[in-house]
Amino acid sequence: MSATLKRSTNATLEVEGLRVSFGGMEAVRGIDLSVERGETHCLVGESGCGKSASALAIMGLLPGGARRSVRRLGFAGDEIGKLSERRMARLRGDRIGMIFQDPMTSLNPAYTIGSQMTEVLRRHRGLARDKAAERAVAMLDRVGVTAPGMRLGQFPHQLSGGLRQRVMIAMALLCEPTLLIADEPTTALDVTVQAQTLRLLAELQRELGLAVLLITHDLGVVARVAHRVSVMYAGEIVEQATTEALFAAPTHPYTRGLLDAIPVPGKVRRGDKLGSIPGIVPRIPAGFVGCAFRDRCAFAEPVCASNIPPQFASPDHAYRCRMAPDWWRATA
Amino acid sequence: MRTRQIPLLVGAVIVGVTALVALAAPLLVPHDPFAQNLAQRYISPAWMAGGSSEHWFGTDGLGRDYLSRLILGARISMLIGVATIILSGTIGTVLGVLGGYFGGKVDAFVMFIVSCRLAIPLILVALTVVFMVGSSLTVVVLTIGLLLWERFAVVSRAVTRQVCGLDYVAAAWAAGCSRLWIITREVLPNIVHHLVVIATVDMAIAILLEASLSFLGLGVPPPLPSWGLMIAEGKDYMYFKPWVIEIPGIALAVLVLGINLLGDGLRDSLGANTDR
Amino acid sequence: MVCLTVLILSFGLSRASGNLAISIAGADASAEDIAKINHELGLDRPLPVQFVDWANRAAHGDFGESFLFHEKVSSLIEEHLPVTITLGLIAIAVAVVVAVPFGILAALYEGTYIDVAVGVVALAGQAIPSFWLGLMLILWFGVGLQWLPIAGLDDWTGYILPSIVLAFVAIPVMLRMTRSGMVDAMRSDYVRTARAKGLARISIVAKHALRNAAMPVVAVSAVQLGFILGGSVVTEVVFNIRGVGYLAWESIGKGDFPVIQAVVLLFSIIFVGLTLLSDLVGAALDPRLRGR
Amino acid sequence: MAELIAAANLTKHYPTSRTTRQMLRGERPVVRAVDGIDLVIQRGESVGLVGESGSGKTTVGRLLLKLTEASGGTLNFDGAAVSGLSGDSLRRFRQQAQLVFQNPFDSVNPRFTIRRAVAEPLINTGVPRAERDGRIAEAMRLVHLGDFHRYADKHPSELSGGQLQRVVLARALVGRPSFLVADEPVSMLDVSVRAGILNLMRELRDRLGLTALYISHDLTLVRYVCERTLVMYLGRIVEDGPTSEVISRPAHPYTQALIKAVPRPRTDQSREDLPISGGLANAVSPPSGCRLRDRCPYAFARCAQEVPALLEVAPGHRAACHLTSPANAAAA
Repeated sequence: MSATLKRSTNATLEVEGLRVSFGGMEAVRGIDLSVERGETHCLVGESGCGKSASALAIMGLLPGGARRSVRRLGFAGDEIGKLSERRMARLRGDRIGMIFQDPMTSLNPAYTIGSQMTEVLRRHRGLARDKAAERAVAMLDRVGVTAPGMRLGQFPHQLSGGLRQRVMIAMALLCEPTLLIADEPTTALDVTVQAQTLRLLAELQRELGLAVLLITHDLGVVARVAHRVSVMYAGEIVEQATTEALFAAPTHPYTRGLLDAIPVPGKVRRGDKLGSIPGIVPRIPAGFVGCAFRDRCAFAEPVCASNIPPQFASPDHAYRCRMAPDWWRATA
Repeated sequence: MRTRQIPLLVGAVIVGVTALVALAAPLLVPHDPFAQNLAQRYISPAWMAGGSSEHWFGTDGLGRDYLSRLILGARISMLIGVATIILSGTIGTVLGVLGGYFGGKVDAFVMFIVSCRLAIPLILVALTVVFMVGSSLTVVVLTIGLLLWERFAVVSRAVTRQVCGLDYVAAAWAAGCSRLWIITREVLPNIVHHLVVIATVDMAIAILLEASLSFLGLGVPPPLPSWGLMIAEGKDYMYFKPWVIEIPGIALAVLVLGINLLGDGLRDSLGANTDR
Repeated sequence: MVCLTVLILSFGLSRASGNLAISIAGADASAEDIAKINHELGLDRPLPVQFVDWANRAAHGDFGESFLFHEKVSSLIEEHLPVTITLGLIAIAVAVVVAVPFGILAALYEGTYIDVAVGVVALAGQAIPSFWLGLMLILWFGVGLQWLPIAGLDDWTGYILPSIVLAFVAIPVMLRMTRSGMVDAMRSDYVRTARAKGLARISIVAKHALRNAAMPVVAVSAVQLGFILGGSVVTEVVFNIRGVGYLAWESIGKGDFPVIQAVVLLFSIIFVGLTLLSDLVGAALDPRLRGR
Repeated sequence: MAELIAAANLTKHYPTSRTTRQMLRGERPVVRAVDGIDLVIQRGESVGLVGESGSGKTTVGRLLLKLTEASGGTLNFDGAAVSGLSGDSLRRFRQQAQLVFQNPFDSVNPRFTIRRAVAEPLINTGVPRAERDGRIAEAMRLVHLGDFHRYADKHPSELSGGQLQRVVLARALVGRPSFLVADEPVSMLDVSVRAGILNLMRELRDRLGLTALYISHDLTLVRYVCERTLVMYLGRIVEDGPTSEVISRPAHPYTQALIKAVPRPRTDQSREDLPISGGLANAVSPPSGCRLRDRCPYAFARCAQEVPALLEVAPGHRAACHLTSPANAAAA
């Protein structure tokens, strides 16, 4: 969907033609997206759609055995797709921060919070131990961790899940990055803690002018925090729009299916049947052509087996389907 | 994928061939392994100077054909290996599954027995028992089998606990299945691949242990040709004829390596990680 | 608790055959001789009485007198133990020094020929019977090259071959533990976090991964020291070293039960102690277990 | 309607690991997973049980099915004390009361074929072999796996999560139970599959007249299937009432927070602060009095001194909060 995404040239992150493959299977099949300063871009999709692989690929953190290719990977005006691992490591943790799904396993159980936080500053800023500790305390305080001085001496297992995720967020923001990539940051948390954490992320973003790429499976989270949304299915972005546009007029049959499947108070009444999508997410082999959703789609036609170019429902709203922009108004 | 299967294949071939040789030993031996001929002591193997094709692997200090004794030795090693793991596997699995399934006091008791067993110096006690009861193949099998079950117990306890935490066991329980039913239908089939891996590990250990006991003179009694005993018998002559210890030693190492490779390959292909 | 059971076991073990006196006096001794020996040794008393008496004295370090050497068992052991312990400690040190670096190497190059080679060497090491390895080393370095003595511990060179053989008991296990621990650690979420923080590779490996991988290895080395000591019988016989293992082997061959009892008990206590040490070390290293 | 399940002061305490000091003092700390709940479920009623992880909701489900033994209190099933069941009466109870789990991949024995897995409850309740195939086919039809023979001889690893969850449901239904506990039956499933299972659950409720307890952390899911909802917090029931009532007029601050916390897939949702802060307190030493008081903005002196009782706030709607108790309501 590159046509729409040439919105501005000064986006913090610009991705064009990102592909990731594991063995013979394609996990990510040429996605384009951009995140601007002060913007939260949500990459949403079900398990196995390639959203986490995309995030790791952007960070250069794919596990061994995965292959990445990318036409353009721009970060703050620089091309970083061809950087060596050593140069990339200098960017990570410094100008690009990342947080992960499970704050329990993502923190090293053998070291204190303080040790794990200060090493970031010592590495990227060359700060002395005590200066680094000062910064760490200030950052913990900023993300709402109570008694931050005491936390530095604690081990991850001594903190609750919500606190651990706050520590992860603080750690990712220590060097004041311009881009934050968050991979399912609240999935492992309880709903009340999730709400607090999402709120914190939104606050921090506004305050620091961060560009945030947020990976989630939960359209509710998207609606709550995103400015722009990319819906992924089977390694492709099938719909990309501003959050308002997407929720006002979801156009791709997959997006519509997903939204119909969620019971929303006031929208779905008792006794209504929830929509559901038949079948399962397919695994896509190399060289696959056409719409990957066609086997599960009620509107599939023979033409769906050929290459489907993106269409626009509005200047800010692209989708990859043969259907006309307002096809669903007729059926609704 | 293919290359990862090579060790499994090599191991399976080594163990398979040894097992076949062990089974068919009486048919395969070129000479009577017990027939002494003092006129033909320490004849070198065929490929060395002074060797003859009459005795491919030469003869030992009593003029017995070394190849024949080696073949019969394979039978003893395999017998020891298989018999002890059947015995120790049964003891260990029963203890481990009971401890893992019931937990609580039963588990505490099982762990107590296991830690008692771990506190026993294996070789010393085996030596003492064999010395007191008198050495015979049966005694060696029983001794090793009764001493070597702790790995089975520890592993089967751990994996039983793990399996019992899974919902399908709770589902069977909720469906009104009896304990015996759950243990035999739900638990055992799902831990058996771990047990197979342990069986190979313990089989290797049992074979090495028997060799050590025989080497120390308190294992399989002469004139039976245990490989360990053959090394012990050749020990005093090794400075002059190194091959008398080299041949049975290599046989022993290759068989144990084969079993280990098989176990490793099975571990990988069955997805049973027991390294920890 | 475990100690008590082992105490009973080691006592029962040596009394199980019943014919102690015969084995001391020889098969052709007269009934009178046997009765006399039985009485001298207190063997004509009821078993529980004998046990309590023996256990009571054992607790005070008195294991009676050797039938064979006519010396106090405790002084026999005192004489033989230092050699065995020294060898064991050298061997476990050798094992750690060999196993840990190669385990790390194999993990970092997981799936490459380096990993395969290390794995095969470890498997082969596990397959070689230690007594045979000892003999072969004697043949090569003692007889062939004449670099090292073939038996005894007259000077430090005498320690080299036996400790290599003993270390072989522990190397494969520790190697595999290090490797699998490192592989798990390198794939873990916290190492991914460390990479996401942009840390240098050396600090990812040496700080984040190694610490977690090393915790179980260090803890298990205490248990492995126990196995090494247990394996000292064979090695000491091969190298003709007068340690506790050799003493035990000699005593078993001659039916010298007070010594056997004492050595079995000694080893058991050492094993239990080392297991305890292993738990403590594990707990001290792992912050999650600390303060429990 | 007749009572099918009646629990009074039902309690489950799990022992925890002790520190050395506690051992020396002879203290035996316990996790108060379920701490004295009263619960009545009428025949044919669908009840939702909502709470976060650690609230004890799963333990309640297990207690009702006699999968764990209660530490205290009484539990009657169809008029008979569950604790007294053994032998044949226990087997009959096991056939009457069934369970559906959260993770479908863990709840079918990987060594069994689907046919064998579904047949298990029949084998154990002595249904003759000749009848079994018919019963299995009937159960599979109920869960819309009608072309049973396509699945019968497959192993669990060959099925998708949604299909497996249907198999689990079929296994629960094959013995024609009267009571079903479903523990987070859709939380492991992707959104598109989730809706199918929810629809199925509702359909089964209407068709079979099952009495059911649905355990979930998401009030909206419960709302979709259940007419009555219970909310649990730290081992106690804090609110109980008709689902629509609980959602539209939540009486307890915790329920209010839960409803606000779940993000909805619509852009007009409120993003205001949650009424409660922090995370779940420790179930070994919970706060005295009301257990929410350390997170509750309205907490006052009485909350620390007195455990609030579950009192009626509207007909059929009860809450355990001093704010809504008649004494305070009168004062206010």
